[in-house]
Amino acid sequence: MRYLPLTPEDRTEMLARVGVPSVDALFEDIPAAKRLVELPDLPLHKGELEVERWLGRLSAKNLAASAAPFFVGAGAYKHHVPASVDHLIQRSEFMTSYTPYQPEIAQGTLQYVFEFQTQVAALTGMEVANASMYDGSTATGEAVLMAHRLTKRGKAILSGGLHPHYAQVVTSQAALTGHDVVVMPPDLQAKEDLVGRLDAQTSCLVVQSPDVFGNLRDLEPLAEACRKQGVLLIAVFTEAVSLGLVKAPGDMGADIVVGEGQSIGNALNFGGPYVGLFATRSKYLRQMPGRLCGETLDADGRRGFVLTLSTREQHIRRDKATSNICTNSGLCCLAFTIHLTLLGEQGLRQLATINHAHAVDLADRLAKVPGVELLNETFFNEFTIRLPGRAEDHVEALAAQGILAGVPVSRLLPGQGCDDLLIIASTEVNSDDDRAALVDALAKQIA
Amino acid sequence: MRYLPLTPEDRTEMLARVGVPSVDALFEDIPAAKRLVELPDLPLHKGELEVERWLGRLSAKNLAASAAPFFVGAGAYKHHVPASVDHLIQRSEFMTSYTPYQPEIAQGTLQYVFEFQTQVAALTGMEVANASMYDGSTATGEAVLMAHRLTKRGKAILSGGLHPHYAQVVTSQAALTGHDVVVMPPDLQAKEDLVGRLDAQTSCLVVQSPDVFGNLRDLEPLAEACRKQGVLLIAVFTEAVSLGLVKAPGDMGADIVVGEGQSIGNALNFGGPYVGLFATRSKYLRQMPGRLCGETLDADGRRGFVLTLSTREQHIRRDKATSNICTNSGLCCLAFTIHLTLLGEQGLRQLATINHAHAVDLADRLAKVPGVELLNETFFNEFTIRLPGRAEDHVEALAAQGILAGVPVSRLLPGQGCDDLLIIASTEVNSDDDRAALVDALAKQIA
Amino acid sequence: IEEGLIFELGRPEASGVDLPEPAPFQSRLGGLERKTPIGLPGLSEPETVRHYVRLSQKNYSIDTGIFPLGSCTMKHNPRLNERMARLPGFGDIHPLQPQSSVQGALELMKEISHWLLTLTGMQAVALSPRAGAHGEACGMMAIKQALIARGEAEQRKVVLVPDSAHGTNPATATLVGFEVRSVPAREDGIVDVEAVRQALGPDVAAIMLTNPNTCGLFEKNIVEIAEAMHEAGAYFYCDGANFNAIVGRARPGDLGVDAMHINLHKTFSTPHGGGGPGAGPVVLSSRLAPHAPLPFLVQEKAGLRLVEDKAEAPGTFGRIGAFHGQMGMYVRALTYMLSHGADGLRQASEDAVLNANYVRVGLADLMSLPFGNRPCMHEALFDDAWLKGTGLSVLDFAKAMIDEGFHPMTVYFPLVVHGAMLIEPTESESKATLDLFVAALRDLAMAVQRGDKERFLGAPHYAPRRRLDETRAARTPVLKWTKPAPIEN
Amino acid sequence: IEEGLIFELGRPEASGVDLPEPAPFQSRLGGLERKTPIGLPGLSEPETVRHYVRLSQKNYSIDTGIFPLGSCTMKHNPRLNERMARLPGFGDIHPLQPQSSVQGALELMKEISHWLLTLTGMQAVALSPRAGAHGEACGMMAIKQALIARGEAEQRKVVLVPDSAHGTNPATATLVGFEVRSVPAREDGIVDVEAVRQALGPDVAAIMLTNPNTCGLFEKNIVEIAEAMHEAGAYFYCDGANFNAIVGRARPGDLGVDAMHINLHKTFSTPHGGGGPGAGPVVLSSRLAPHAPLPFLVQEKAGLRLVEDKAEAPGTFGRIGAFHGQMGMYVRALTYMLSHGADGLRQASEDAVLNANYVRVGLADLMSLPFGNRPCMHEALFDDAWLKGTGLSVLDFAKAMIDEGFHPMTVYFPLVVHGAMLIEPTESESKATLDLFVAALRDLAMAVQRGDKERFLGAPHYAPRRRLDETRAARTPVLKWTKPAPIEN
Repeated sequence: MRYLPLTPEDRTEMLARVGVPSVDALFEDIPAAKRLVELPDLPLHKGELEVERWLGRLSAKNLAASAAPFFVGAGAYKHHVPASVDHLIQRSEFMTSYTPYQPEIAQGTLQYVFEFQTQVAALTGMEVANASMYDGSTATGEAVLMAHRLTKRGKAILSGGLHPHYAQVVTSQAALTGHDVVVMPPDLQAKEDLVGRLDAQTSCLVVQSPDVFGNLRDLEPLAEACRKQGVLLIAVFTEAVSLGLVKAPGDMGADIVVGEGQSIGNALNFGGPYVGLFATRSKYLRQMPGRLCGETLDADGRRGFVLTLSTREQHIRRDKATSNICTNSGLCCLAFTIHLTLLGEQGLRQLATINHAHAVDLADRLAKVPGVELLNETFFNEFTIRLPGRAEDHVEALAAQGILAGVPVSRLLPGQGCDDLLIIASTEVNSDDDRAALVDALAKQIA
Repeated sequence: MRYLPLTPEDRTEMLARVGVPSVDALFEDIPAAKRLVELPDLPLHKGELEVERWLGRLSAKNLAASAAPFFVGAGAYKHHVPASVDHLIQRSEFMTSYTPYQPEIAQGTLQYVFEFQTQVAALTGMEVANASMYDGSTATGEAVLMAHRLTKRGKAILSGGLHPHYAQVVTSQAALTGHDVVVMPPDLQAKEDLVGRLDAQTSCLVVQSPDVFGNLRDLEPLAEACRKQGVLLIAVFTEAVSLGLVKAPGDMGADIVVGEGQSIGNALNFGGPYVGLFATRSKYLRQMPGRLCGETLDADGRRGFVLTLSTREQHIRRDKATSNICTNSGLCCLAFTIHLTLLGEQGLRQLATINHAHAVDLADRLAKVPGVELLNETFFNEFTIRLPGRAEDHVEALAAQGILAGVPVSRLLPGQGCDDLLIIASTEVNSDDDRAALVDALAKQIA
Repeated sequence: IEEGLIFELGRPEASGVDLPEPAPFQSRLGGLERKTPIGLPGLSEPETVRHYVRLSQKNYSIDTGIFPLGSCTMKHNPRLNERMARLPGFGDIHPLQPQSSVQGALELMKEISHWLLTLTGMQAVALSPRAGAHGEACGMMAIKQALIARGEAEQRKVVLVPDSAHGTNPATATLVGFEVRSVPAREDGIVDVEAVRQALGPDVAAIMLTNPNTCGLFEKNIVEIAEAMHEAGAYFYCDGANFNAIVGRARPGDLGVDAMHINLHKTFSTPHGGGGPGAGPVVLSSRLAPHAPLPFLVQEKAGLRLVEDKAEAPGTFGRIGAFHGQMGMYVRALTYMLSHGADGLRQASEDAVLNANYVRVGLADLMSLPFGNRPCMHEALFDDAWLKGTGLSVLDFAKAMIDEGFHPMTVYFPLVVHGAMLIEPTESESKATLDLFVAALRDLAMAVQRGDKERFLGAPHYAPRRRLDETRAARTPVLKWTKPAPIEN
Repeated sequence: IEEGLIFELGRPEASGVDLPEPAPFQSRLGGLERKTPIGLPGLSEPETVRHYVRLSQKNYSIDTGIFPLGSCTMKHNPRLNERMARLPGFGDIHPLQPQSSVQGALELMKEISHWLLTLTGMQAVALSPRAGAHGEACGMMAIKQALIARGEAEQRKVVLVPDSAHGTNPATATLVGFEVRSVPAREDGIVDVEAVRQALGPDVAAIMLTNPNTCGLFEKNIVEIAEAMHEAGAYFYCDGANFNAIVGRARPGDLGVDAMHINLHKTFSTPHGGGGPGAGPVVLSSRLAPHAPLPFLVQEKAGLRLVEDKAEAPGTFGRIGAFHGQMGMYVRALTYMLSHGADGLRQASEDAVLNANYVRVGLADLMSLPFGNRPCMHEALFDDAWLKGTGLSVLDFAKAMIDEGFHPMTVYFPLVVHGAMLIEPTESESKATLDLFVAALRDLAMAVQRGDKERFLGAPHYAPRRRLDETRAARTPVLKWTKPAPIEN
């Protein structure tokens, strides 16, 4: 067994030193009747080659994004990640280290987290960001709870443009904790009236931009309305690349900004692991969930970094903690920060521009297909179209031809009368040929 | 340009500091008439995604070993390499370091080379091994030159079982340096009379086992005959895994052992880079080519390692050097030593046993196919069969069906009447299904 | 050489990527273009690579030495796991692709579910929690939902939590809207059945118990506790952080557990990554299975299908995160399980327990054991009684270990033991490493006895940083880099 | 913690692999089974990984800092190169598969040939040499074969080699059966046309000249030298180790070169790997092209084909190695070329030269320049005149650089300059890094002036090892581990 260094001789010798006749003696606290005698009914150990074959067979049954013209988004995006990112995150010292509780021998982790916090604050236009959450959806859930704590109110209003999974995270949580949630109906063109919903019970308004249908939303009027009512504005994004081209939510007056960081540095991974970004204003710091890294000095007066303000956290504060989060998304946050370092100011802007350009091109081409209606007036790299018939059927038909066309809205909002809608994303990985293939195939499909 | 840290501003500033008006001024020693003004007629820079697409397209045109039942050997072998090997050799500190000329900050490289030398000496049954050569073929060339230096004779006798490429390396070299070479005719069943060829002019006898046709050779009688005539016996192998099961050449009396180390730790790579193994007896040390790592102490009395005996080498000895080799196969040698460390005594024996078992099984099954004749009485994981008709045609036909059946002897020995012979290798990566597929397809092909 | 921050190294014009210029196009941003600089630094690729390589060298990791953090299970992270997770069919598929195009991925989820259920003896599994604490929340939400279904949610608001529990337990209970009631441990470090019985009442929803517990002991009375909970109409949540100790030796399902999360990054070797990502699937008893969150897998004629619509699952409490969970971690964990097999997994647990006991006996004469020198499970717990009067704290001892080249153990946890030092070597350490480790700790303990204080108070001396001022960091938080004001002439 | 040797760590029973038991079978080894133990140690996978990770941490590398070894061109090694080399269609194909099944690989070889020929202005390329020295041998063998074809091999036995040449040059010439005749350099560091003319005669086969030369200077008179050689019926071999300085700025073919090797691991960024593997393709003039070694590519109607049979190539000198060369390196180098493009390659050369000059002017006032403070190419050469009388050697200075966190420059090479220190920063270093580097060297140089000897004589103080005793190693060579004799009681 290649992962186990003890040899039978070692075990015999060690048992003697421990002073027990056999290893069984060490398990005697397990009630006798409950001790397992037989091995679990599972296969025995396998060599690397066998494991590779076994898993390779499963992998081969899936249609990978890079093997197809690929336009699936709605919360997770296929971007090109430079080779150095994956190389660096696999450095032993990053990958096999722990949460940096012993800062003197974890400065590597702590410094990149500090850099990450700075980058996220800059991207979102906020004053302070934490060391990552699990993903965008759970970060949204945490943001709502934070707003409840800050406002001492208990009602959240969720925009109809919020990703339905995100909305479900908030509603599931609220159903159990007894908080109120107002989920606005699907808002295909960002035309809902949110301001009219705010009241003195409202703790927070949760708005996504670009929203799940791809529309961009101007948060400024909402922020102003919120401010008047003592409501906190929580701005959500699922496509971090958009921040390279679109006004930062912080600059439009958001109080808390949360989002999904997957699209910078991280693979699609069938949904996880991803990395949640979380930023807010300094004045709300003490109610912020999650880990924080701060600058300090060592005994010799040199700059160093430590986890800080952990009195907010569960391992100190237990049932009074701001969150129960412990393990977060360390390595995904590292991938994010490395990719963003490689991009830099210029690179991110350029990347965002290409994304937007590709989506504009595709939207224009699709809009010309008879039977296709483009819903969006504004968008970044994703938009929604209306098709004749069920979008899901068309998507399945195209998948059978090796084209992954997008996300039918019915997948996210079943039974809400959106069956003819399709969300389509186009990033820098789509070539001109890819876009042409989609347009052609879709035109034929609906003809 | 992502690899270039200087910005235009940096360049301007630096040129000013250097005191030249433009970078052109730094190239003024190039004769004016020969300075290039236009850019070379080649494409401009490309991003990662474009480069990946470009190369991915070429890669996809090749039939990879892991994508087919695969039986190609004759000097390079497909083995399973554990994931940790490739991970470790890509550690920045290994991959991006230099030849360890500053030993105080290169102990990582030097220690693994020392371990490698010890492993190679053990495997080959010799007293001393060097820090690697380019590959097995060039190591053979160097061994012959070393024998010439040691014996002060100038004639090499090459067995008819020696890999023809290896023989060509020796003959090409000899043709230019004026040494003699006797190349024995292809020896399909290891029955040639080599002893009778030895004489007082003979410097060395070069014998491969397992030979290129797969036969194992008992070196002991040859070693004895060589000893009597003052001839050095150079033992060659191309399949290092065989040493796990077969008697070591050193134990059979070889004076110099050289071989190809590719099959431990290294990928097929279409022929390179590989790693040449080179071992000999201590008494011949001073005439050994290549780098050597030795143990010593540092100023504090701690064990450490350095390159040593470099007075044999070109950078000190210039035209009196034992070889001109400088850069060798560092990283391939690292892959070799890591894989061998993972295998260990037991693992290597087991791996060799599986290889032999697979080959025996395949040989037995093929021998039953009407029209197929198995030539070998002995073999390790490779053997030669005679087929009705041209082996090359059959191999092409099978390749078109996605089966890579082996190496037609005519590829190695064109025009030598071996057109109906096929060399087939079977390693641990061949599943039962793979072997069955080959047998079936070949049976149909020649039926 | 000190490594600056990227903000100190970068220049706005530099970039580590090359991107093509897009064809001219008409923007559709509706006037929401960003007009101000973002404030990101630019670095070329060589600078970026060097920056992160250098940073990495300031970290201690399992790959460089024993990482004996109790309750964290820092075991070997096989590279095969990483290779498999990067197969395009796993790493490069989108959660919302048509399910017909990801049947292999769904099969993989089914397979890991099968392994987890077989090893735990439970009835259902919710794969989607992102980490242990998230798994706890998921399990407690299922319990809450079950109470709602029973109409007892308003009545049963209390969750029993032993003092020795991980901080996540009470935090989770509160998060889901429960109140926490503490249960003390007995003198011998395990939870008292009587204490549990006394704390029980019609207001109790559940107990959250870690087993083996955070003192490294198996809760012997677990079956009685489970029975008591069930009799009282309450549920038994087991914190599975220490499942590593008993895989193949006992099944939580046999012990009466209703819900337990499994830290794939502890028990099944997915890397800790300097703080994540983890994965915390929750196994459930048949009593809780109907309340599991979305999505979950069903086998249909056409293949496997993820149920994502609440309309199809009336009992569910809903959704705890977008998409389907930590696929990348499932692949790694399953790779590890397949590699080890039933035999290897059991052997791993045995070796983990043996290693911990070997360390325990190696140090028992010099350091103090709060519960006597008796066998432990996979971790050995010491306290600071032996440091009394030396003027040295557990923290000083821990920092001195750094100078010996070892990562310290977990200190000051569990809280129930004064000056706790919790050592978990895991099965990944060889006897030779343990011998070195024990010898180093013995040497330090003897230095304590000798009164060689400077070795401890000034420690670490040989780390990338000397002891860091955590108070300063908390008092005036500096949580991001800001451009220094230009120096006036 | 010191890291033992694998032989000290291993146990015979341990293994880091799991292999299945084969079905029973009849051995065909003909009695040649190995009957004695091999003597290899066994380590589990975690032990193995840790061993090599720890070893790696004792190495300096480009990824951790500037590596200014003159004549070695330690530039950034992009990770994209590594990713591409591992594509199954490149890394996992066999050199003797049917050529029809590897057309993409042959296309790649054709493409890299095209780039090399375009950049050098030459007529043919032999890809197969494994490294620079091997390329030299290949080029000199082609020259020898050309002389044989001309019937002048017996007559022309002398190769001219300047004193400043790499050691491989004379070694190679001898290896191929030539005799070496030295050519002195002029006072200003370049080869004198007159000296070459004087050394020329009917016995001369070729000159081997490095350009830019090992003093970091462009051989201004190269065209005259080439013409002189050609007039005398001899060939011009150019050592291309320093081609990095002039890519896109000059083409060796235009300068009269007949053969030149190109170190893909220097100019085109394939990693040095602690000593290899490299690749040393040789470009040839039309005069030498017919004598290129096997195999070479031809374009046929059915596709590309490697000519491997001597019968098809009567002029060839034969074969210098098995198979077709260093495919893995071709992929990496081509990836680099495609990434940089024509514009990037030229910019890289310009930046390399600019960086070297920037270092030169930064140190010129404190250290001594053998050929005056004039522009250099991609490397700046200092000598030890400024150390005279200080009691310190170049080696002491170099070892002190280690303590400052920098890899030393090349020392004592080229031999023509006393106490040579050859600094090649390459284009991969930022201005900020160069500023730090220059500042550190200036600081050291001032310490020399102050007479702070211990800082140098005892150096390195802060490396994994203090100065190592090379004499001891050579006097009683210990070249492998041997089991220590058991200690008698």
